[in-house]
Amino acid sequence: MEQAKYIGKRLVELFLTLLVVSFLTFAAFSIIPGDTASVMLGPNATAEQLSALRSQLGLDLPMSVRYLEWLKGAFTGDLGNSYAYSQPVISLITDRLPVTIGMSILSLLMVLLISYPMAILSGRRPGSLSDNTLSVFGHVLFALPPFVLSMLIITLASAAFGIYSVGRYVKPSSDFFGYLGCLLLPSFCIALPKIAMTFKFLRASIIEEKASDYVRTSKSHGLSDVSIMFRHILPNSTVSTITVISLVLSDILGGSLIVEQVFNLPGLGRLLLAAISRRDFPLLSGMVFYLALITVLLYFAADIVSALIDPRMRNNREGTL
Amino acid sequence: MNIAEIRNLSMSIYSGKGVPALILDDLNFHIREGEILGLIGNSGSGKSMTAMTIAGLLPESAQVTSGSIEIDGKDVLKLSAGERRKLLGEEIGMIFQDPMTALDPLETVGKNLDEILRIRNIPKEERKSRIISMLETVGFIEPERIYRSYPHQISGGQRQRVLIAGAALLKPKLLIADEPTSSLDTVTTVSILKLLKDICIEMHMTILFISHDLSVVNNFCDRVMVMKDGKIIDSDNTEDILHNPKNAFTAELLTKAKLDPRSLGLEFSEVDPSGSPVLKVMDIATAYRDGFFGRQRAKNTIEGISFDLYPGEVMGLIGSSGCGKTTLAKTICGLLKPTGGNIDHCSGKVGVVFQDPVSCLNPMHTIRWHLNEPLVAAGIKLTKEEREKKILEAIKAVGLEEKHLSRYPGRLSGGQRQRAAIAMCLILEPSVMIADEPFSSLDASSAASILKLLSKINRERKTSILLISHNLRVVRTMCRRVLVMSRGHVVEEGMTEEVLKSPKASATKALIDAERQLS
Amino acid sequence: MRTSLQKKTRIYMAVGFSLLAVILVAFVISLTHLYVYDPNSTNAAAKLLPPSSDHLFGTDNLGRDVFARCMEASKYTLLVSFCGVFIAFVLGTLLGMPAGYFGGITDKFIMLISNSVMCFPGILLALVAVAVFGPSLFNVVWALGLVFAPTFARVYRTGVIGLSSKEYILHAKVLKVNPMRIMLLHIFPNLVPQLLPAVVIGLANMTLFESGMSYLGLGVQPPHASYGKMLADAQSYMTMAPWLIVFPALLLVIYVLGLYFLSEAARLSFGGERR
Amino acid sequence: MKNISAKLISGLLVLGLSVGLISCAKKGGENVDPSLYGGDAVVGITQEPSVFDPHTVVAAGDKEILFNVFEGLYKFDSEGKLNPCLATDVEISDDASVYTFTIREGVKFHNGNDMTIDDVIYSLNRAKELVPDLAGISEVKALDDGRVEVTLSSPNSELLSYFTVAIIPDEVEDINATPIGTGPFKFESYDIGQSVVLTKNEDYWQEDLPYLDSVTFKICADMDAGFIELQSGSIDIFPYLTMDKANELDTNEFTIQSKGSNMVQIFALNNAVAPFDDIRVREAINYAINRDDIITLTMDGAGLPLTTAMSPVMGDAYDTSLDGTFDQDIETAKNLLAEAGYPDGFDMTITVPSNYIIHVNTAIALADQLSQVGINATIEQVDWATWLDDTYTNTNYESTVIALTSNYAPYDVIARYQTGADGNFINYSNPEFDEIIAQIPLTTDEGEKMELYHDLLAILTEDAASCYLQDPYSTVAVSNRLEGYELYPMYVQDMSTVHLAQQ
Repeated sequence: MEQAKYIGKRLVELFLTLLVVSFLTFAAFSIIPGDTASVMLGPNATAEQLSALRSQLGLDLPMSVRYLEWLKGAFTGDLGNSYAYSQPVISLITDRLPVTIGMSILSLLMVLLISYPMAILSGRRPGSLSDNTLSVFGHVLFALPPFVLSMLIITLASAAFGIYSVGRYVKPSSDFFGYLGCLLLPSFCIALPKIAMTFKFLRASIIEEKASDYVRTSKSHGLSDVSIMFRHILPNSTVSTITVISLVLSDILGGSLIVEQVFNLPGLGRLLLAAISRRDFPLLSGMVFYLALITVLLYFAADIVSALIDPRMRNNREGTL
Repeated sequence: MNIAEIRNLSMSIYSGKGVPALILDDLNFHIREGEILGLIGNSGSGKSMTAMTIAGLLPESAQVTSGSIEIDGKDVLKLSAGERRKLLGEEIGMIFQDPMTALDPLETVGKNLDEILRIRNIPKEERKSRIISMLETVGFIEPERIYRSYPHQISGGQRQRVLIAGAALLKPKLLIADEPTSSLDTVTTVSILKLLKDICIEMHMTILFISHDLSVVNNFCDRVMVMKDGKIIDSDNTEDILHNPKNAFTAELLTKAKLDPRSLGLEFSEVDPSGSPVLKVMDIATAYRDGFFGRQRAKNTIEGISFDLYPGEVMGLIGSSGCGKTTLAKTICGLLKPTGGNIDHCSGKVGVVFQDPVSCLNPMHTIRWHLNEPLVAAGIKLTKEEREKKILEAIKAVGLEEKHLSRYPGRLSGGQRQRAAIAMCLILEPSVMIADEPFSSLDASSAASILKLLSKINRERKTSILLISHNLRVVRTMCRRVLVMSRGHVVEEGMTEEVLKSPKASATKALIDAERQLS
Repeated sequence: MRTSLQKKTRIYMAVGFSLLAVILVAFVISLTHLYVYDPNSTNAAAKLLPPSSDHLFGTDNLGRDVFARCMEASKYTLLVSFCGVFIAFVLGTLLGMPAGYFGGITDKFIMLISNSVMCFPGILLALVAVAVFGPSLFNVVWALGLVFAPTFARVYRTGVIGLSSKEYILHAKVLKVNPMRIMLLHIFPNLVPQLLPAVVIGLANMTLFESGMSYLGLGVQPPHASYGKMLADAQSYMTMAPWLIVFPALLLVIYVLGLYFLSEAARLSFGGERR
Repeated sequence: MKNISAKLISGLLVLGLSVGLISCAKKGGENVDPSLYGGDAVVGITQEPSVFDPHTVVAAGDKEILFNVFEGLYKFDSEGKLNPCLATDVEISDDASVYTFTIREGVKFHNGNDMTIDDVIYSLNRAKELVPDLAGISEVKALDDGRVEVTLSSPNSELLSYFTVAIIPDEVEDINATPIGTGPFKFESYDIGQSVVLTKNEDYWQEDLPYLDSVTFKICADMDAGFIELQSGSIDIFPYLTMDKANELDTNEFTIQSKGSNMVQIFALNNAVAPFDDIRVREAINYAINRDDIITLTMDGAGLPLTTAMSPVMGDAYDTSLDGTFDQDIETAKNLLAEAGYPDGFDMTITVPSNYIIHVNTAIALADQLSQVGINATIEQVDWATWLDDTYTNTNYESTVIALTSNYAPYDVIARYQTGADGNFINYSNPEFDEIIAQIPLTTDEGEKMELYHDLLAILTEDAASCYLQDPYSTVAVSNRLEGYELYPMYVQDMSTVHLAQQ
């Protein structure tokens, strides 16, 4: 009951956020200097042609009507055609999605699978040699921009050992493991700085939770350190780290835009840059909106997950959204 | 027979490369079977560390340098880590100070207790039934509901009961209670102490009771030890410790703990109840709203409160925690908007003094800035000299000196900070002062001087005071009239003498009972 | 425990400052034109020369001195990161303070807007803004400022809400001190412990974003040097002229790392291990 | 988005490069070695294809692929010569107003249908509407026995190279969606962002060709990415190399070909804007810059310095006497500026499309060189679309750097400098020039025509119309597992002659 209420409340917020996000996207591309119709038709178009195209595109309608139309299109997956590719925006985006989403998921898995053991190792004995080593290591990773990391890794992997060919990409439908293989290194480059970030927060949180009273209580109940770590400290640390993880997710999504460029992968990043250089606004606005949509849903999911873990969340605490 | 024998126990804490700090210095004592042994001392005296050493829960940086701890005839220091862990729960049960956070907030109460039995491989059904029956033992009427509740859904007193249930679940011989009542209000404190005593007798347990507060020891402990700087400096039965302290430090502790307002000879201003009041509170209600949908939260809500405050009158406001005292105070001084009713300040100003001397002053600003701020806020135009004069006047009026003006709050003691806060309040010459537990965090001597200060202000300036307190003795000496609150309502009001002598409402009775228990 | 924490803080501070000193020296050199080579002067006879006493960091494919260009890049990096953080900070203050202080509908509204902005992956927002309004230093700075503003707004809001229950703030409210005055004089100084690490880490993140945008060609414009652009250009010469990558990358990482250490030191000195 | 190759630019600037096929008997022939046949090749390209309609295609990146799919009546070979292709012969009337083509027999389209006279007429009529250079055609009609007569509205002796325009089947409605031609390869598939795949045309009219079973044009993000793929072996032919990259390759694995590409990299000065409306300023700029340095810096020396609007690869039409006119001379430049009233130089903006690194780099070098004479040049990078719109079409700029490509025909190269011509984005105007160029289409004598070209080039140089910088070489690396690749002096990839290497 409490849970349902909480989710309901979050859904309302999700809805409001989506409304604002969609409006921001729409507004941003509406205030852009330059007339869409004249961009499309080129400089030699006549006034009649221009006004014909405007009414065909609905540009002569009032902004509010256009916004509603656009919103309807955004949620039904019909954002019109790209100027540059003369293809539906949605199909261009869904074509590239496997790369970006695949990379993001792989990166997230790496972040979780690596930062947790690191943080446990480090937080177990703060100030120990292993903790200090991991912490310094984490700081250095933190400071490495993903594209520098990518360049480094590409140089090492492909030039020196010849094991990795940049730009190789296999569709998941044809060879799923090949597809994962192609995305492994780029995902790693995105994940590394985020591992450092998650590690840092998780470690701090583990150290904090370790000093908490319920840990002392469990000790007095006779539990061993290991079971206290896994049964009490980790779930509690996760609750406070989950906001960070959801921010990491959005960073991962943004990071993949750059990294796939370095690795020459056919993902949304390349489409985005192409759309930018061709001033393909339908495509741009579509991409911006859907990427934001994904982020909003991820934040929502993070809220739901923390509500599932943390009963307090369900009745009073603020969510991420 | 002794359940625990501690001999020549010394313990040090190592930090970095520095010299290890000696925390426990050659302790020698024993705990007799079935007794309740009190261990009293200021914070940092080593009393909690003694408990942790006995339980084997010391931090990694701590090391026992000498001595032995024998529990039930076994020297526990010679046991392996695993064996020592096994002792916990079975031989030694523990409860701690802050029940707010002593349970894992992510698990239900049942789950929190379940682990004690689970690691001892007891089957699931048996686990649940044992926990439920133990919850019943510690006084829960609906143990099933508590079992399913999350820690944040139950009150502080209930949580402490849950912890006691956990500590007693395996019927250990020794129960170590480390400040179990320090964060509870008086009524709850009394009930928890009663529960501990009952369990002690019922389950043939021995209790090592640790507290900084001498008042709880009375009527509870059989023997008391006093600790200072890692040493036990005094040990005797409770009666003697409390009434004939042999040790000078123990005597000092006693005077600090005992606030006896009657001995202060306070004098107050005359009150004319027929005059026009300085504060009229008419049927006010305040509710906290929560979230998007504006649902009301029951807690801390007040309703239908009316009273008048006359010039020069000191009125008490008492009630257990969560009854709405602070909400009322906040509403009167304008921090909360009443959802109904009316408050008439009768063209006078209302000043307020809060409870916590730590957070009552802004740590980033000097005392002079603090005193200047009300003048700025009130828009009083003054020349530099006049301003300085007023500030100086105010600071002198609360017994501080000019040199304190340029100091930051961090460099003042708790009592001094509380005085500075009063000075801030006084500088605008309010007709009414609301004092919300102004000395509950201070030791007895500081509290006494604040009391004196308040009476002086009342006497000399005819300032009316609304005193919120849980200390009935203070209310008895200071207040002409008293309001008793419970669950957001005023349940009783009248002249202090009458109300406290023949209470009518059950809430008043509970408060008076608790006071008697702990005196 | 306490002393080791202080020691750690001191070490972090020392490491942070010494790393930053490198960038500051570079910045000073770029300002004083102390160095013989002009960062934009091309030289057909000195293409892709490896580091030597003549060209400390070697030369690039247009015969420009990499050392001189690194120095110049430090200037733009500092400029963008400081101006960007300043804008973000001011915007964050304007949004976060009232949100936290007034609460209720003000808070809901401001946070809805700022959370919505946060829902756009930062780099995407900055890229699109710059793409749409044209790549110029000015656009990069305000776009990054806009992207980072919600982060500061959050720090503010959390801080203000935390402080609002402090009795000295309640007292100020009872005294009916002007809300502006409460926010600026009563609350702000107490937020410094949270704000300082956020500002320093903001500088570092801003630098990373700027370098990423420059790498994609949407940041600092040529012929001016920026680390990201230098690295992007150097990618073609990865095996042929590794010095083109090594030095800018090193300086970039040194700057960011210095900031991280400093923010860590700030965090430790104000709040210890607890966040 | 960093395309190193200036060639990519050609696209919209070309006045209409069409597609054709070489008929030449020199290939193929008697002794066919069956072991040469089969296999696949991968060509790296750096531009996303967008249009497959051979009559509306403008981007060079599309044309280089379509060269293998579509053919015209005539077709260029790797020497830049025109050869009969789908026609076997042409007769041009003396006044150069009627072209009569004899159509080749036995040619099949990729859909299996025979190419008929109707297809030719349909194609030429369609091209007349869509290709601006063929707008001068007034009538296309079939004569008896497989000949087509094309009548022009005005005489034009320079039109033959435009008959390389593709012949397409008249029954196909949407040629863009189903690109069907007569070329050596059939269009198989296009996977956005990935590749375009062509497969062998088994019914190709030149019986021995092509050799390969399939050709994949693989899209690479940029030159660096393509280079790495080339090294790793996932690309066999990569046509966008810089010289220094090419030098990095192992000669045991790759063969490098490099030659002038009939491209004119120009530092365009807008003649309609002060101070570039002053010939002395334009001359001063020409003297201030050092072309050899620019070639070294931007192309690693792989380029031909230019002082006029045409590349020496055009052969006879090019006037060698103009070489060296504008050798760097700072003093002269300074004097000219002083004369023009700018003794301390002035501020100017160089607008460059950001996606072409070579032009950006050239602009950087130019800015540096101009600073020696006191001119303070700021570089403004714009995206390609903006450049095309603002700079090229609306000529709203001060100066820009771009490479002009054109059909392999001298007329095509310089026609843009006529007053008010479509491609005259430098706003050049000289009545004498206009007068001479008008005579060219009417002149049928080759020698006379060449003289006229020399005169035109001399005028452009004298007027210092802009700074002509270089003809950058195109450099191609071909894996040694392949043989037979021929580099064209224009922007095409002819895959028909490529075959697997003999082991």
